[in-house]
Amino acid sequence: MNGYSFLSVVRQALNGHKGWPVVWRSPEPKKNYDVVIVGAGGHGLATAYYLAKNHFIKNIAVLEKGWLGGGNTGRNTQITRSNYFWPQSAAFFDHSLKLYEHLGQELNFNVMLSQRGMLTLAHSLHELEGMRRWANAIKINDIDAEVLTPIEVKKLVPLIDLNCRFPIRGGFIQHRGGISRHDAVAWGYARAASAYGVDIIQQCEVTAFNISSGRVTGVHTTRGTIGADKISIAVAGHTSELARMADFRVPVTSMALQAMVSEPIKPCLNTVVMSPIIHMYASQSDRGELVFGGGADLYNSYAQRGGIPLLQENIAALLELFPAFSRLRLMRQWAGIVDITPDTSPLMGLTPVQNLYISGGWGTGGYKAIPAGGETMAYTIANDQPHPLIEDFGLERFESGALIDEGAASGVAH
Amino acid sequence: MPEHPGFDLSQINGRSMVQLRVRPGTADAACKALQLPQQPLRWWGEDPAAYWLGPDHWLLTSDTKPAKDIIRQIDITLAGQLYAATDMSSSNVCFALRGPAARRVLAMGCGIDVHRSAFTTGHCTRTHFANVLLFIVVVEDDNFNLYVDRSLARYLRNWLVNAGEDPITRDLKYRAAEVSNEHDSTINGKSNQTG
Amino acid sequence: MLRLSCPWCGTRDELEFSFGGESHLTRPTLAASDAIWSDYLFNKENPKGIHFERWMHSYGCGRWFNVARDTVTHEIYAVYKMGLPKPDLD
Amino acid sequence: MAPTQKNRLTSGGRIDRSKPLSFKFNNRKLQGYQGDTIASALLANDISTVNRSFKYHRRRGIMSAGVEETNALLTVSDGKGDVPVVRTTVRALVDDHQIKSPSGFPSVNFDLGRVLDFTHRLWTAGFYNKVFKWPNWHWYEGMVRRMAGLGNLPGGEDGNRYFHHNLHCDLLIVGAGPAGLAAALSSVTSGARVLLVEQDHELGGSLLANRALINAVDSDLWISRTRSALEEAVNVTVMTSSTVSGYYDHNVLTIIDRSTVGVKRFWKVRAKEVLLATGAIEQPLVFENNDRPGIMLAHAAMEYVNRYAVKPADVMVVVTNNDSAYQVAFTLYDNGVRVPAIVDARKNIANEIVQQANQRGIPIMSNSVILNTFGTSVLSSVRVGTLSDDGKSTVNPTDEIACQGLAISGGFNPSSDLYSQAGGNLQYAAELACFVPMQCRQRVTVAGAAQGKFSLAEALTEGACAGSEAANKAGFTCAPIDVTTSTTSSYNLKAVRITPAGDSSRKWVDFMADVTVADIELAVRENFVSVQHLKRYTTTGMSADQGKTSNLNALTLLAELTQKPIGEVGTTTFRPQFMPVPMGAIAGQRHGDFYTPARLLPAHDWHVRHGAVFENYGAWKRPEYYATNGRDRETAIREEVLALRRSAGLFDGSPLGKIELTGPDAGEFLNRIYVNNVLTLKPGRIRYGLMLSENGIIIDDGVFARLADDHYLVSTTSANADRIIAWLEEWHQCEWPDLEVIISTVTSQWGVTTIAGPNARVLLQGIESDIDFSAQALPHMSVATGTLLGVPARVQRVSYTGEMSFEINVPAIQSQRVIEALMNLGGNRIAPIGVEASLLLRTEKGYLHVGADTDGMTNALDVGFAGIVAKKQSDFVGRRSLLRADDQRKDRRQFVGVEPLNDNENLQSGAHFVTPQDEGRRSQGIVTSACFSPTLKRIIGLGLLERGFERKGETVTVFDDGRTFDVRITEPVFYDPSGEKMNA
Ligand SMILES: Cc1cc2nc3c(=O)[nH]c(=O)nc-3n(C[C@H](O)[C@H](O)[C@H](O)COP(=O)(O)OP(=O)(O)OC[C@H]3O[C@@H](n4cnc5c(N)ncnc54)[C@H](O)[C@@H]3O)c2cc1C
Ligand SMILES: NC(=O)c1ccc[n+]([C@@H]2O[C@H](COP(=O)([O-])OP(=O)(O)OC[C@H]3O[C@@H](n4cnc5c(N)ncnc54)[C@H](O)[C@@H]3O)[C@@H](O)[C@H]2O)c1
Ligand SMILES: Cc1cc2nc3c(=O)[nH]c(=O)nc-3n(C[C@H](O)[C@H](O)[C@H](O)COP(=O)(O)O)c2cc1C
Ligand SMILES: [Zn+2]
Repeated sequence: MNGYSFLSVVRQALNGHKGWPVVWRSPEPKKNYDVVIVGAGGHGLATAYYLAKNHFIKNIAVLEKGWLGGGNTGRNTQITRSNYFWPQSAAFFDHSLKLYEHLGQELNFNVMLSQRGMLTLAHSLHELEGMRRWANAIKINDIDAEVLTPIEVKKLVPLIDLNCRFPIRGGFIQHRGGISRHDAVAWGYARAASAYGVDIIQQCEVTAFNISSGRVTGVHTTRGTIGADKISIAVAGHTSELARMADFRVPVTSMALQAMVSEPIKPCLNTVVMSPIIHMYASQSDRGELVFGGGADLYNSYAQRGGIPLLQENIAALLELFPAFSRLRLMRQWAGIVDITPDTSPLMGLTPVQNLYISGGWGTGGYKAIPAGGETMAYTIANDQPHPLIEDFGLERFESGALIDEGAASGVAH
Repeated sequence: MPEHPGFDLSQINGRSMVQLRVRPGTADAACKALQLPQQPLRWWGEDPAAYWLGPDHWLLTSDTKPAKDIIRQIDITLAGQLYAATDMSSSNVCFALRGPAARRVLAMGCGIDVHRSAFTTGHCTRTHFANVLLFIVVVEDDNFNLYVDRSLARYLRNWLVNAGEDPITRDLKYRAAEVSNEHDSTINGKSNQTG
Repeated sequence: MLRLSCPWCGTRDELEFSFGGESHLTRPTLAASDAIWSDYLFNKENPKGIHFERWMHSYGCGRWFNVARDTVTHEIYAVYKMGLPKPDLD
Repeated sequence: MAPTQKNRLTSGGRIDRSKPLSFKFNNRKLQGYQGDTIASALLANDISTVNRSFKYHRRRGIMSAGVEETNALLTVSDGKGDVPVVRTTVRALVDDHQIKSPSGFPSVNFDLGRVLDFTHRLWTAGFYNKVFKWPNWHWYEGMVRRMAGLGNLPGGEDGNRYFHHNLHCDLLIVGAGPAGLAAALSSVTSGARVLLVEQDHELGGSLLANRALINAVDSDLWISRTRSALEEAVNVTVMTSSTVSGYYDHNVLTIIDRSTVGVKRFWKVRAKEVLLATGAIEQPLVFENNDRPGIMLAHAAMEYVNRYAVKPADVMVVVTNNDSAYQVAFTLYDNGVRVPAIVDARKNIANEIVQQANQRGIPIMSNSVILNTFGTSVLSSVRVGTLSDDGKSTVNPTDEIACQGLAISGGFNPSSDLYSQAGGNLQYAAELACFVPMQCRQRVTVAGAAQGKFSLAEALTEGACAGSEAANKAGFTCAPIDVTTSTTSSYNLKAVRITPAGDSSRKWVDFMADVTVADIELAVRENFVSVQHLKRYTTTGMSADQGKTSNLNALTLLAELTQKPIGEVGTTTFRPQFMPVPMGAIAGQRHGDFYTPARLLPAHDWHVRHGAVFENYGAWKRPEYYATNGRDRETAIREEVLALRRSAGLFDGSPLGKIELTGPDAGEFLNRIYVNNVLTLKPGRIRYGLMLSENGIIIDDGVFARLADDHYLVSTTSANADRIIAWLEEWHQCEWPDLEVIISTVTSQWGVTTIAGPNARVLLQGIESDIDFSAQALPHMSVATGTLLGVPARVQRVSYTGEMSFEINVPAIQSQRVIEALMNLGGNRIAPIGVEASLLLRTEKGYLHVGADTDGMTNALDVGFAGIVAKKQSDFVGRRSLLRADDQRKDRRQFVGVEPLNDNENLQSGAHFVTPQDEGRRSQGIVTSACFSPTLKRIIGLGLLERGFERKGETVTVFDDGRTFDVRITEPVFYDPSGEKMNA
């Protein structure tokens, strides 16, 4: 892999940047692979990368129906945090955050992790008690969290209106939380995986599985049939569709989750702010736009576009907290199709079909999970056995009832 | 409410309101017996007036009879059948909204078509209005009754008064649910483009 | 913004309705196995295409009814009362 | 000294020379006229550099006369504060405007940031991804963030008012150019409700920049006649200064309406049919240094002359690849601008045009393109070259042609944003070298330039046809009007927009995002060959103009570089908003008190008068406590608790959900809903029950009373009232329609006043009522109906505090009267109780507070309902889930009481039970409620603890904010465990 550094940029600048190699290759699909991963989002790409790097499997393809990183990985609000309630979640997501903390260096690709703090607001004393409960859970899990008074909140976020319709009584912050650059994560993994020899095949939609005696052996795609020893599904909003192709059912609902950006302005919001009651969250990107969103459209949808009700809802919420943004203009709104599980925790591990694996149910919050999701799925695929960090996130929990309900414990999940 | 050239808002006190629900499938009989409107979104009658709320659900109101009299009448008429007649006189507050801008103000709060051609005397509907459930009755032309949950009455009143601060509602030349085009000429040039 | 047609009240904005998820599910009895029960509880069709679902006109007549809606285009193919079978859409 | 307006023409234009306006640009005092935009006034005053570019800090001048502007997005103050990113090309000038260039330090004319331009080769696309990784990005971030952004956050108070409106129409016509106007005229007779929306403050569209003869009259006259005709038509509504910003599902569109000063309206329109007559946007040409001040879209130059009476420059070269720019050249020439050359990429140019040029003595340089431009602060000259035979390079560079302006025309691209948002497909039309609408699943038609019909004649006739057709489709009848023009226009475009020579890192594709050809070449070299990757890697089209003048050129380049047809390359996705919309307008009135409705108690004013401090409890504003005699929160709560325990308290419980169920199957229905056995309840009696989700999780608790054989009254928690009502309706209507039961919600009908405490009965017995309040007649958990103070009343003996307690329901209108009567009667023996005291009282009693003591994982068994479940034979909602292995686990978190071993320990809600440190600290559950009990004079709490039921008496460690201490696990009931007081 050709190194990226300030020096190499200077060197290339001198010859008009003519010497940069492709960031990833675009090979023709081969007939057979050891592992095929369906979906070149962050999770699929990271899985391929760790399979190659940690498990020395080199004959891997990632099949993508559109363009890599064009799913939710390319349309999320970039929040990276590990302030989870249940120990299983905390362990997993904090592992992910730790990987993020060195990801730029590991991939030799700057993913622009900005640990500017992730502030969650409480609008009543009872909510603040809930946050204390949450913050303590996080601390017991050895993750940083600090409960803040309204004055401390105001200091951190001067534009906030503490006396809004639901006055702010405090909040808590995970200082290591923040944002990173979504596209860069997809591209960085794609580049690193490609350098290990992983074939990333775009414009290649999986349309069916070959399954014989309960075991998967390949896929049909819009670019022909491809054989594989092992196959992993990482298609986010399309998880149900892929499961249907393999004849099993998954507990997910696909819904449109919107996000939007304002016109870019000079820095005025230096922390990621989220309010579970005034349902919205916002941050300001390095280019200056406010990036924000709220809840999902609460009906099944595969339409990757936003609507009016939530647009108004999200903006009203944003302005309720930040009246100073009223004259700022909205530039663009879009949506991604998220796969929401009943307990809002991911679905990872084995499936009823042998050698077929799944990474899904990422819902509204799987961006932050990409490094750990990739690493643990790689392990799971390589060993045909769930990685210890994800044992509790399997499909079985819906039969046994052992749900891990983060939504119930912590309100929002992004 | 402060004087407004476009509309007038006042509270109607002392109105008896009775909610009637009957067993699904028995609506026909109930309608006949009690003279209830069977066609959705319609009201008729005087004392009591009967409003369609749902296929087996009505509101009956009167400004002269107490609720218990209305209920007694129902009890007599529907004796032996399954129904529930409940006094709701306290549950809702009723406002009268009148005036040339009344329709425009209504259209600020809800997405139903309040144009005269679509929403006229004899019509009534519940709808999502300014984030509350509102029951709107077209008493006649530009005269509406608005029924709202008692706990939300103050909010609704303030909301309507605030809506009246949009200059569009003060424009008397303005035609019902259409947009006025007169007010364009009152502005100076592009003064507010893309602000 | 969706505009749904209530069988009684006519076409109204999405805001007036509550979504109730997939329709035509059969609730298993107490004797059902864990597998059948969890399938009923959690595993939904979630199709990319026509979804048979139920909505309530909560800011209107308060009635639940069924809708056949395309989850990609959001086009509404049919609206029918609760208890009626899935319509034939061809 | 009077400002000069050096470039102002002495006659013509739609400005009012009798109304001069003064304004300041970067503190320089200048003058313009009523009718000017800020941009036209700046041009009139010969201001060339208005801004610095986003990344390289290049000088930038005004490049358009419309919404597609990429450079003149300035900071404008109208006295109320600075607003950034104002599109000065469409913003009317008003007196006293203060206009500032947002960038440039120390000034826009001398900018130290130019160093970025000198070192531009470093800052290519993807630069950030390659560097700034050590030690970490955050280290560099601050510097980078400060350089980004198109201006500062708007300053000062927002003086605007924002309002929402809704509208229905049969036909919505977007755009009032010739096509839209002809369409609207055609629909007049149909009777359809027609709405015509135009973003400009004037009707006419491109006709305002042009001159033409329509139906044998001057276009200005035609426009004003049309306007009158439309205004007279009762079925047509015209909205100007209003932009359709979004096209959503089910033909719902949004409009941002700026037609009233100081007011912004956001309209939601539900249209049966939509006709898009949105016109087309001229595309720039790409050549070396094509971003200098003085370079402007050709039709913009013409608009400045015709509409604003401003010459963009004294000497202007025109460069084009199509016929339309000749009209521009002639207009410039005819208004005194010297045109040294028309540079045309085409070899063959129609004779009549050549003749017209010859008549004016304007030389045409055919088969030629601009190679480069020169000038320091403003354009001073251009160099032209001839295209080689294969068109892939240039030859014969000329000497520099001196000029101060350059009008560029790369042809038009239909304004398809809305069509595309609606789900419409676009197709590349090779002969026009642009994308045109194809088909759409929504009810929409396109006409005029928006459909790629670039001649006025077509716009008029097709507009007229489309208007009547759309009205017909909406169910109305009318025929297209007759409208003709004698003005001919030809197009004959040659698809050359990018000069195949020059330093690609100096050839701009996206002016606003500062993207050059070199960036696109680099992206392609690095395999960002999907349009979507290209966009994101280079940021082309991602700035505030959303690529209105850059997307097409970027696609063209991409296609060229990847050797694919443009159609195959495709476009990026158009999304709302078409033009950025102030967020205040989208929120509308939803702010402050109107953000979400607050529900008030029926006796709200009474509580206000009695010192209630209100807090939000769900949607309700309820007394948190009463600041009687100025006491603080803590004191108030303590005193309220003690007052109730010692004598009596009055609590307003009106928000409690109240649902009546009537019918022979009412009991059976409830029996399927509640965990408890409902059928064994006797009339007149009350039972406490739990409701579960199908997943076995507790969703609500409360009491249900049997008023009569077939008549039940269900109380839900205040927070869940609406949810439970919907829940019951859903089960009844969808799952068990056969059950004969009628559900009626009566929550707001009844005001609830709870009188609790040892003196509750005596107090009540003093009030006028036909209800017997004695223990025999009305024991705990029973209900009586009658009258109280002459009004109907229902009294339930239920207790949330552990004291003898009467819940008095009267019609809400009477609530305040009853409260007053009881308080008067009680005198100092009764005190009003706020929500916090009430919660504390129930903590002492160990009663569950659903949502606080339970969470989304707590099932019925976890709170001690195993016995009740076991006794019940039949199914109920959630029962099957309780049979699962995990629900039966012995080590689930179970409901317990807790007290600190050491009285001084401040046990707080939110602390966790933890395993000892040496076992590896792990949470075993949570303290869900905790308080200092005024009654017991010690700290107590409730919690959910693993295996809690079998651990009563055990000592457990709790963790709170880094501290740990020990607590004892107890029964949850701390106060009056035998229930003596409650049952009294
Ligand atoms: C608006 C929004 C905001 C969000 N905000 C956050 C946030 O702040 N923080 C956070 O942590 N998470 C957030 N999320 C969630 C996060 O984006 C996702 O959980 C995450 O990106 C999922 O990654 P993925 O790789 O699993 O899926 P994706 O990135 O969606 O990748 C799946 C890929 O599979 C492809 N695919 C689908 N079907 C097929 C097929 N048949 N054949 C081949 N390929 C196929 C798709 O084209 C897609 O590229 C947000 C999501 C949205 C929509
Ligand atoms: N000579 C050429 O080659 C050439 C090329 C293009 C256009 N034209 C001229 O353009 C005219 C075409 O007429 P037309 O009516 O199709 O287009 P037009 O440009 O005259 O009118 C379009 C109108 O739509 C408005 N509009 C666009 N988007 C809007 C939105 N989202 N909300 C509100 N308003 C919006 C614009 O402000 C404009 O007034 C003809 O006169 C034609 O000669 C000529
Ligand atoms: C974090 C983030 C920031 C974005 N910033 C911008 C932006 O500055 N300008 C812009 O046009 N779009 C921006 N977008 C939106 C994208 O243009 C695009 O809408 C989104 O990736 C979804 O893709 P689609 O609209 O092509 O479906 C941003 C998206 C994300 C996720
Ligand atoms: Zn209805």
